[in-house]
Formats: sequence, structure tokens, C-alpha cells
Amino acid sequence: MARRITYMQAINEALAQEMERDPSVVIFGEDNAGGAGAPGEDDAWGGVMGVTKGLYPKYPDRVLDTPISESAFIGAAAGAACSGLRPVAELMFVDFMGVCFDQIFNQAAKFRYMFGGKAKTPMVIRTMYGAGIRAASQHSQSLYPIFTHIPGLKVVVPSNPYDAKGLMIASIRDDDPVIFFENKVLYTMEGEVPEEPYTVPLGEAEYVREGDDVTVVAIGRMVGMAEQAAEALADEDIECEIIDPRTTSPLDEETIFESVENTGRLVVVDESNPRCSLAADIAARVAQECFDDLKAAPKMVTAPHTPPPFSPALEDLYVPDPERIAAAVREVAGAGARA
Amino acid sequence: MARRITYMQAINEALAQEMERDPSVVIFGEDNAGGAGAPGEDDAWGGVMGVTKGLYPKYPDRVLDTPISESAFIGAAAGAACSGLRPVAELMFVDFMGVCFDQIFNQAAKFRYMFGGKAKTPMVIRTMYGAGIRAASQHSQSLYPIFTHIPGLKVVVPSNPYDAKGLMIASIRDDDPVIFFENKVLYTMEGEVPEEPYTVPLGEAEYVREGDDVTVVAIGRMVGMAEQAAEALADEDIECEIIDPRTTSPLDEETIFESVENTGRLVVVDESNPRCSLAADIAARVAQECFDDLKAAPKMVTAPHTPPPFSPALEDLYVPDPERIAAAVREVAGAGARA
Amino acid sequence: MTEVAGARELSKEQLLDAYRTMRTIREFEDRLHTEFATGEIPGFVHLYAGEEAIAAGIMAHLNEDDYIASTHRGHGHAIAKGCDVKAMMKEIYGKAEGICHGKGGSMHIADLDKGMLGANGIVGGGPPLVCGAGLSAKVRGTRQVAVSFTGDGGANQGTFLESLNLASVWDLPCVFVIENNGYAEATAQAFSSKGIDIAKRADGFSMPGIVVDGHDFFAVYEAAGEAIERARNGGGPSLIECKVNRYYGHFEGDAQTYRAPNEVEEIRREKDCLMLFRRRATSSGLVEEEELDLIDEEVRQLIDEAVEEAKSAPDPKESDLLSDVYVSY
Amino acid sequence: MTEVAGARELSKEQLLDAYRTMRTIREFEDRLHTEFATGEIPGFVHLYAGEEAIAAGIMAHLNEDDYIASTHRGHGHAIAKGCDVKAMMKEIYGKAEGICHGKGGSMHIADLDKGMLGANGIVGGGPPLVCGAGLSAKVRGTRQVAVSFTGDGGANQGTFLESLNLASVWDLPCVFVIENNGYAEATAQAFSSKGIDIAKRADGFSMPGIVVDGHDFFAVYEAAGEAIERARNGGGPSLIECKVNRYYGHFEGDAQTYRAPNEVEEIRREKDCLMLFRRRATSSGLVEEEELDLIDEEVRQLIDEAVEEAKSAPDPKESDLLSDVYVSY
Ligand SMILES: Cc1ncc(C[n+]2csc(CCOP(=O)(O)OP(=O)(O)O)c2C)c(N)n1
Ligand SMILES: Cc1ncc(C[n+]2csc(CCOP(=O)(O)OP(=O)(O)O)c2C)c(N)n1
Ligand SMILES: [Mg+2]
Ligand SMILES: [Mg+2]
Repeated sequence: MARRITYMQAINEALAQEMERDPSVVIFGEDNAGGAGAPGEDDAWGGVMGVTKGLYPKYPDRVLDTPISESAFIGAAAGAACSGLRPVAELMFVDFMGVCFDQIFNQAAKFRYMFGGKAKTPMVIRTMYGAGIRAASQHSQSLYPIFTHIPGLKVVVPSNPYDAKGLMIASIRDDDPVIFFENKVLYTMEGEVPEEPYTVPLGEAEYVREGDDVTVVAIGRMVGMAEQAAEALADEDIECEIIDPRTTSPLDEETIFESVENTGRLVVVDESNPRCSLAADIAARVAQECFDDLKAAPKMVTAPHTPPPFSPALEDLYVPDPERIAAAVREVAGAGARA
Repeated sequence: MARRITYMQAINEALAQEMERDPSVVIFGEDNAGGAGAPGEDDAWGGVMGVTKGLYPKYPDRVLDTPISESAFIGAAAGAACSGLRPVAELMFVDFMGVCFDQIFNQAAKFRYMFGGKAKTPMVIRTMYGAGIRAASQHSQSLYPIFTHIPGLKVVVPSNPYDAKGLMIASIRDDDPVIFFENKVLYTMEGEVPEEPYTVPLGEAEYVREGDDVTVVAIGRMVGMAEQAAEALADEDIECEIIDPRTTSPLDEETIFESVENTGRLVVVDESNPRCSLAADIAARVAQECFDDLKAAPKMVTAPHTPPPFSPALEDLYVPDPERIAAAVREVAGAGARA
Repeated sequence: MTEVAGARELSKEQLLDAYRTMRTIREFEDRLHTEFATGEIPGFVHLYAGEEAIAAGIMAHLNEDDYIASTHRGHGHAIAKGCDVKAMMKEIYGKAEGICHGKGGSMHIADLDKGMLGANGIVGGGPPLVCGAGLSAKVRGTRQVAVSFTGDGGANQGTFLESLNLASVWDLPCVFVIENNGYAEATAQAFSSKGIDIAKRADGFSMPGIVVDGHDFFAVYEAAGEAIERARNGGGPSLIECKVNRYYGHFEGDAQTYRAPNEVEEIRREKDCLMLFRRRATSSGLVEEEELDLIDEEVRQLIDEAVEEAKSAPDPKESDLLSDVYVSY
Repeated sequence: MTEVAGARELSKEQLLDAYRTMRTIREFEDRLHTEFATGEIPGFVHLYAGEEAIAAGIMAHLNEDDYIASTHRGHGHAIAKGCDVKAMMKEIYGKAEGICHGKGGSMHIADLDKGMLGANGIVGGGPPLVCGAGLSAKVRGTRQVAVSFTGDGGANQGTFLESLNLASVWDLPCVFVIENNGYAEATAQAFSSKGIDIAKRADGFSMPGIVVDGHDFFAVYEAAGEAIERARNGGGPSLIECKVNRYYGHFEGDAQTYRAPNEVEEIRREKDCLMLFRRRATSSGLVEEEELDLIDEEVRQLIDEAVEEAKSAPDPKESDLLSDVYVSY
């Protein structure tokens, strides 16, 4: 029987295997080695959540701690990528993008275009996103719509351990800057993950569940929520087709359109805030490209237009859950074909 | 006959009148006073484009130059707003948001929510956006979708001198953080502007042109482009109803929905990049809320998914123009009512 | 510097107030440490235990309408600035009666009426805000002062360094306090700012910078007095680096394996700020051991009540999710 | 420092190369100034005229595979690092044969094959990139060096200050050059970094910092030699502040009314880097006036051709709009 490991272990294994394979892969970030200069254990932390734990002892020259200077070290990843390395830099929480976004969106993302195709910037920024652990407004945002908006960036949002490993290896081997979104709640999720290295190509959506009634496009942690909703709905004879884009840029529109052509009904589930969100992006593209196939209004399920609240009582209402998803699907499924 | 002044003069007049009215209004930014510490003329610049020219001599204690430290002085605007002032800070080009976004989206935007409603952060960030002056990839972006995505921010994008003055005065008097987008190509646009102070409320769209065939929602500089397209289309007996949201957050959806209920057809014109754009945001909302009114697929007209190019030959192709808008409207107008 | 400052310079009331502040912080944090272990406290909790002398020594010079901007490790600053301890505890438990109605939590405790501009989840988030509060005081001519707190790790964030320069250039009534507790999460300050006192960075922005022993209330009190008076009188900003130690992990749950064995124990034995204060205060003859013991007892009761009330307090209502995003929208 | 450095330390070829570099930059910029006035040149153009000795003095120590990251005022750095002058001119005219195929323009001239990581439209954008290039050289063990250029205004950007610290902490083979020309747009350096030499900031990151006369090629050459050799040999980063002046406005079109009348004229008369170089080089006896005159003539022809070819070169094709966003997508 195949081996089961967690989402976190899958990412750690991908990093270890790529560092083994390719000496130009370096990783750095706050406490990524474990806490430099401290008198105690060398490999004490391995990142705030332990994702890089164990790498420093194996590759002491290629795993670096950094000062709390995101602009400098995220920019250093861009500079290193243009000069022969394949850096994997950690932006601990994506919420911290505001102190270093320039180096991501004006530098790394634009080099190739501004320089007329002469630059290659093979870098990965690993970052944690999402609500659910009571981390409050500045440690619980999703923000991938902002990165998806930027031409020149690729954006990866894995929903399970298998994809996490395959997408990380693909991202490291990719020649463009990739922002790799790790959902903090999924770190403990277990799944079957092959031990040998493999890639999951960027830009290929996955059919998570087949069904003829309603297409449900869900991103990251929302995929699991959608699956729970689909279970419940199956008992009501509503069959959901769940699609996990896996990468939001590039976005595999073909797969989404194909499914909508069949179902004629769409629900998009996106943990981010609603305005200019991925949900809006996908719903708008489907409305424009598959209008004649649509039998009912496309529906968006997102967090509300508020920052993430701290109180568990409120945070549990903030994140889309299976009930809200099921309600949306019922509505869309019920809406009669057009007059 | 009413007085005509430029978009730039209208903004300058709004700033001057509010500083006159309210001693708590302060303005600062790079060279906003004119260039501190230099041996020559005191009021030499008044901002890189001269928008704040003339204010320093009138209010020498409330118009400040700054070092090139956007995080510090944009954050200072947030801190000052929480402590009794109504600062108007200039982020010279919105493209520079990457060095100071944290102070905008994690600090100013979230204080009120994180602090349980106890904070008020009445600040305005004036910033220049848009392509058209051959300023290349890092000085020509729109980026208002990113700000619109953030709960807690208000986003203003005036399309003409009259609105520019009224919206600026409303923004300064508003008790929430407002990002005020000034289109650099429109600075020289002339229009009728009353001399006395007045406000244009945030969150109220304007009917720029009435028509029964196709609703065209256009933002900022795109409003004028849409008007040119509408002229041409009128000769083809296609009547456009042009709506200028004027603020993208809050967004006056009611007015847009109302128009679509009448026309059944929608084109959204947005100068920003396409993914997670305002065009997608509005098209998705209309598809979800007005589905049964729609007679044809909503269409989005945006810049391509590339950074802004430098070469005039390319930049002229980058920005949506009346021809592209007209083509989109024809397509939407022509699309037969649904089977 | 420690030697210069004498307990005698402070009145008995001031000494007792300072002690009460430090003891309240310590009790608040020690109790959170215990309660967190029970699993009842949500989210990230960063404890200030060991650093109390800094908050008490600085805030002893501030008026209610002076401003401070704090860090993720903000409980001590909030208590010393006068925030309601029970409302803070309720906030940390995520309750509706919390100081931020449960929406902020430990990392976002704020009370603008008390001049507390907020704890901050963003390292380096506070210094720019303090430049703004300082500008506001200067423009309005109020003689208010604004103080920011930053850790040794935060001293490497561009926002902090830019703020030093802005305050210097604008000549603002600001004080920048560095709480150098030797670590940024697991990373030692020895690594993150190579071979210098962080106070040295003040020179690069032509601002006075000074290093003090952050365990010694009197040393902090004296250095802060000078800097804050200078700021209040229009003399511009200063930087104060307080060398100190934290007793607990970076956040609750951190086993601190990066620290040397017994590192914390020795500090607690040699340098505990409450112990040092007691010695100095009593040997000055101004206060009696018993008076301090009484305060300990009162504080213990206060914190007991705070925890009990927080546990039984009501959660926010569903409608609270959508409120307080804008003043008007 | 100027006095210590002697022209004799350089060979005749080195002297002639340095002069040709400076003259090429000057001619390039003077010509752009004239051509811009005709309205034929699109966009923002920031000229380097007056600062040539810095680019020439630094780059004289760099190999083709060493890295530099430049600023918005980048023509001089690009020319000195070996970028093709005609391709640069075509780029500034927005033509398909430009060094970036017309997509970048003056503010984004780059040539990675020449180690030129790009001019930059973002003030402070370059220093972090140079940390990365330095890290790459260190990890790959190549003995390459990475040099960043920043203005006096850019020295207040957090990205620059953070980069000094990161290079120091990671012990990178980097050199940070400050081109202090007294102004950031219209704002004087005297305002934006109060009462200090910017080089002083190096102390706060335990990095050597030095001030040199940026008009004096030999002074820059000597200071750069030390810093770059130190970096190459694993001795870590340095900061060099070059005090200099710009001749033209911040960008073309700037009337410079913020400057004192005759300010520029006097500098041109007293401190022009080409004039100073000619004096020193010829008085050293190593080179003759005629040899330098010949270079002037050759350079003038080169720039004439560059402008003519740029004007008549073809525009990019419509399809170029969508290419070069990704390697694969
Ligand atoms: C911009 C940013 N980067 C990183 C973090 C994650 N983080 C939170 S606290 C911390 C360490 C801070 O160390 P220091 O400034 O010394 O304060 P201390 O915790 O020691 O009081 C880090 C890295 C953050 N919250 N914000
Ligand atoms: C982050 C950022 N802020 C502001 C600007 C606008 N700007 C361009 S050049 C400049 C002045 C730069 O001055 P300095 O660093 O001294 O370089 P110099 O122009 O004198 O060579 C400014 C403010 C910018 N391009 N990027
Ligand atoms: Mg610390
Ligand atoms: Mg300058």
C-alpha cells in the first residue's frame, strides 16, 4: 500500500529531493535553517511551522536564515535567479507581502518583458495563506488574487499532499517566478505521496469529482470543503463536478469551460475576499466564453468583504464551509433553464 | 459661461480649498512642497507633475517634502490620521505601492476592524496611474484592482475635472482611508468646474450617456474612450449607455444592474491587466445578479496580460482604445437573444 | 548608567506604581502561559515576561494622551499605557467584551483613547505610525510625544530604518525604543545585526542613540526621561536600545531548543527586573517589603478575576462579522 | 584621498580606456539632451552627465561576468559595463533592435550577458538584487563581485538599508555605491538625510564606509579597487559614497529652478570630471592631448551613427506586445 505523509512533509520532501538533484537550488527565509547564531540546537526551527526542518543539516551551505528584511531577501532571490541559482525563498505569511511586493511584482515578474526576453528568473517564493488558526487579520489572508493579477508571475495553490510535492518540484524546475501558496490548515492533511520525485505540471486543472449537474471550481483548502458539500448533495441527487485549478496563473480555463459546457451551471469557491477575486475572475471568464451553455447564473462563494476576524466564533463564519457551498449549489442547480 | 480648468487644476483647487477650510488637513510627499533644502526656488516643483504647486507658499507648515521612504511617510499618514490630522499623502506613481503596501493594506485599512470599531483613519493617498506617456513597465500600471480587493479601503478613480475636484473634497472629508487614483494622461483634460467647494459622493456612479442597446461600464480614462466609441456606434444605430462608477470601492452596483436590466447587454472597459480585474469583478457580479436580464455574453475589454511596454508602437496597442471598445460593443449588440 | 539612576529620584507613589505595573504584566503573562497550556486560548500569544522594566520605565514618563505603537509582543506596553487589563484578557480569549470586541486578539490589542495605537502583527509596522503621531503632535502644537517599540529583529526591517530617518528629517517628537531580547523567533541578534549595538544605527540618521540595561527599571527610566523630555521640548527624536531577555518562547508552544540550557534560569536568577527593583526600592528606604507583597496579592486577585471573567464572557454575535470595516460605506 | 591616487598607477591603455568610457557617456548624454528637445525621444530620460568618473572608476575594476544593478539614471553604468552603445540608443528610441527590443526604454536598459542586471525605475530597487547576485557568486564559488548604485535619495529607501544589513550578515561579495549628486529630484540631500555623510550609515551595519570625490576618476578608482578586491577575496561588503553633481535636470524637461543660479556652471568650470582627468592624465606624461582629442573625435562619430541608426530603425511588431512575458505559460 502506498505511503501516506502530510502536506507539510510532502513539501519538505520536494525541497530535499530538488536540493539533492540540483546544486543550484538554495533556500532561505526567517529561521529556515533553524535559528542562526543561537547557542542551542542548530536546526531548532526549520521555518516557523517546521516545513524546512532537516534540510540545514543536509545542505548547510544552501539553507540560510535571514534577518527580518523581506525586501532584501526576496529581492535577493530575484537577483540570484538572474545570476545562476534557483532560489526558494520563504515569505513566512503572504500577509507580509506588503513590505516586499515591489521586488516580486516590479522586479522578478517584469525582468523578462522589460529586458526584451533576455532574462530568466527561476525562483520560487513559498508562502503561507488562509484563515482557520485564529491568527487574526494580519496572518490569515489569502491574497492570491493580487499575485494572479500580475503578468509575469505564476501562482500555485495546492489542495493536497500529492499535488503539493509535484507542484513544488515543477515550480523549482520552472524558469519563471512562481509564488507557491501553502495553506496553513492543510499542513497536517495526510495523503498518498510517492517517494520518488515527480512533477505536477503548472496550468493543468484536476477533476476531483465527476458529476453532471453543477460544476464547482474550488481553490486550495476549498477543494476539501467542496468535496464535503458534494457528498451531502449526492444524497439529494445533485451531482457536483469538482475542478481544482491547482494553479491560478496559468489558469486551465479549457478544463473549466469543458465542464460547464456539460453541466451548464457554475459555482466558484474561493477563500479570498470577494472584490476582484479568483471567484470573480473565473465566473467572469465563464460568463464571457460559455454564456450560451449556462443554464443558470454562475455563483461565487467567498469570504466576506472584511479582514479576517480573530475570535473563533467569527472566524468560523468567515471561511466558506460545506454548508454555504451546498446552499449555493442547490440554488444554482434549482434555477430553471432560461425562458 | 462656466469656468473651465484642467483635471490637474481641479485637484489642486480641491486641496487648497480643503486646507483653507480645515487646519487638520496636511499634505506631504516627494517634492510636494517643491524641493526642501535646495538653494533655489522654494516652491520649485509642487510634486513631480505640479499637482500641489502653489500650496506650500500658502500653507508652509502643512505642506511637507519627504525623503524617498514611502513606507515611513505613507505609514505616517496612517498614524497621523489616527491621531487628529487628515493627511493627504502622495504615492507618486501607484507602481511604487510595492515598497509601502503594508502600511496601506495591513495598517490603515484594518485598524477599524481589528480594533473593534474604535479607530477612525481619515486619510487620502493621492497616486498616479495608467499608461500612455511612454513611462514603461514600472510607471504605467493601473493596479486599482489590487486596492479594490482590500476590505477597509475606498478607491476613487475620477474620469474628468468636475469629478476630480468633487471626489477629492469628498475623499478628504471621508473618515475612512481613500486611495485616490489620478490618471496621468487626464491631467491636461479641461472641463467645467465650479469655483466653490462641492463634493461628489463616494459610491455613486454616473450615467455619462444614455442608450438602450448596450451598457458600457468604463473606468477613469476609459470613460472618454468609451464616449468616442459610442459616437461612432451611434452612426451604426447602436446606442450605448455609458456608466462611470467613479469609485470602484464602494461600487455602485445598483446603477449598473439597473442599466443592464434595460439593455440586457454589458461591456466593461478597464485599463488594468485582465486577471482578477475590475472588468472581471463587474462582469461576474452582473452575471450572478442579472443573469436572467442578459441577452448576450458580457464582454471585458482590458489591457493584455503583460507589463506595460515602453515603445510607443507597442504602448498604443496596450491601452484599450475606441476601436477595440466599439468592436466589443458590436459583438455584444449583435449576439442574438438566447435560444 | 544603572549606577547613576537612583531610586531616590522617584516618589514613593511613583515607585509603587512602577512596581504594580511590572507585577501586573508579569502576573498577566505568567497566567497566560499556564492557561495557554490548557488549550483554551486561541491563536498566537507572544509573552512579555522578563521585559517589564522597559514598558514600565518608558511609560512612567508618558501622559495618557501621548502615543505608543507596539509590537506582536504588546501586552506589557498596553498594560503600562493604561489599557484595561480585564478587557485585554477578554480580547485574548476572543470575547465580545474584549478591548477590540474580540476582533483583534493578542496581536492587535489597541486603545486609541489611551494613546495605544496598537500591538502589531507586522514586524516594523509601528515605527511609521509613530512618525505620523509625532507629526500630528507637532502640527497641532500639543507637546505630545510618540514612542515606538521594536525588537532586535524588527530593527532590520526597512520600515524601522526609514522611520528613523523621517523622524530625524521632520524633526519629530518621537522616541524609538529597541527591545533587544537577543532573539527574533529562533534567530539570534548576534546573527541578524552583525557585531554592533543597534543603537549605533542612530548615528546614521544623526539622532542620539543610547544602550541601557533593560532589566533595570531605573536605567530605563532615566534614559527614557531624557529622550522624552527632549522630544517634548522640540529637541527631536532619539533611539534607546534596551538589552533584555524574554523568559518564555517566541510564542506559546515554542520549546526554545535554540537557547543554551539554563540560559533562562540564570537570567531569572541574576537579572529578574522585579527582583532588582524590589532590592533597589526597599534599600532606598522609601518602600517596605510588605507594601510590595500587598501589591503582589492585589495583582494576583485582579488577574484571577480577569481570567475567570474572560472564560465566562460571551462570544461576539454573528452580525459582528460584518461590522466595523468602514465608518461609512 | 584624491592626492594619494596617482595616474601613474594605471597603464596608458587603462587611462585611454577610462577616458573613452567617460567621453562616450558624456557624448551620449549631451546628445540625448539635444535630441530630447526636438521631441523625438519618448518617455522619461535621466541623464548621467557630470557623474561619469564614478561609472568609469568603479567599472575599471569589474570583469564582464561581475554584476551591477543600476538606477533610473543608468546610461553611464550600462556604457561603462560594456553594453552596446548603438543598441542602447535604439532602446531609448523604442526600436525593435534596441538592447531590450524596445520594451524597456531608458529606465530599463539591461544586458545580463554583460552582468548588467538593469537600470531600475524603482528607487532602491537594485540593492536587493545585488545581494542575490553576490549570494550566487558566493554559493557557486566564482569570485564574482556584485555592485549596486544608489542615489542620495535612494539611500533613504528601506530596501537599500535592509540590503546593507543582509550583505553584512551573509558576508556577501558586494559593493554599495552611493552617487550623492546633492538632489533627489528637486529635494536636496541636505534635507533628506540630515547632517551626515551617507557613508556613515555603513557603521550601523558594521561595514566599511568611505567618502570620495565623485568628480575625480582617480579617487573613485582607488576606493573602488580596495572595496572590490576585499569583496572578491571574501572580505565582505563595503559602502562608497561619491560626492558628485549632475549637470542636467532630474529628467529632461526639468528647469532646475530649485538650484542656485550658476550652480551648475561653476561645477562645470571647477570640477568637470573629463577636464580633471585630462589634466592629471596628461601631466602624468603617459598620454598626449592629441590622443585624447582623437578619442573625442571617434566617440563623436560613434554617437552620431548611433543616433542616426536609432532614428531610422524599425519599430517593434504588433506581435511583440504579447511575447516575453514568461519563458513558458
Ligand atoms: C514583516 C514581518 N516579517 C516576519 C514576521 C514574523 N515574525 C513575527 S515576530 C518575529 C520575530 C521578531 O523578533 P523581534 O523583532 O526581535 O521581537 P521579539 O519577538 O524578540 O520581541 C517574526 C520574524 C512578521 N510578523 N512580520
Ligand atoms: C520607490 C520610488 N519612489 C519614488 C520614485 C520617483 N523618483 C524617481 S528618481 C527619484 C529621485 C532619486 O534621487 P536619487 O536617489 O538621489 O538619484 P538621482 O536622481 O539624484 O540620480 C524619485 C523620487 C521612484 N522611481 N521609486
Ligand atoms: Mg527579539
Ligand atoms: Mg541624487
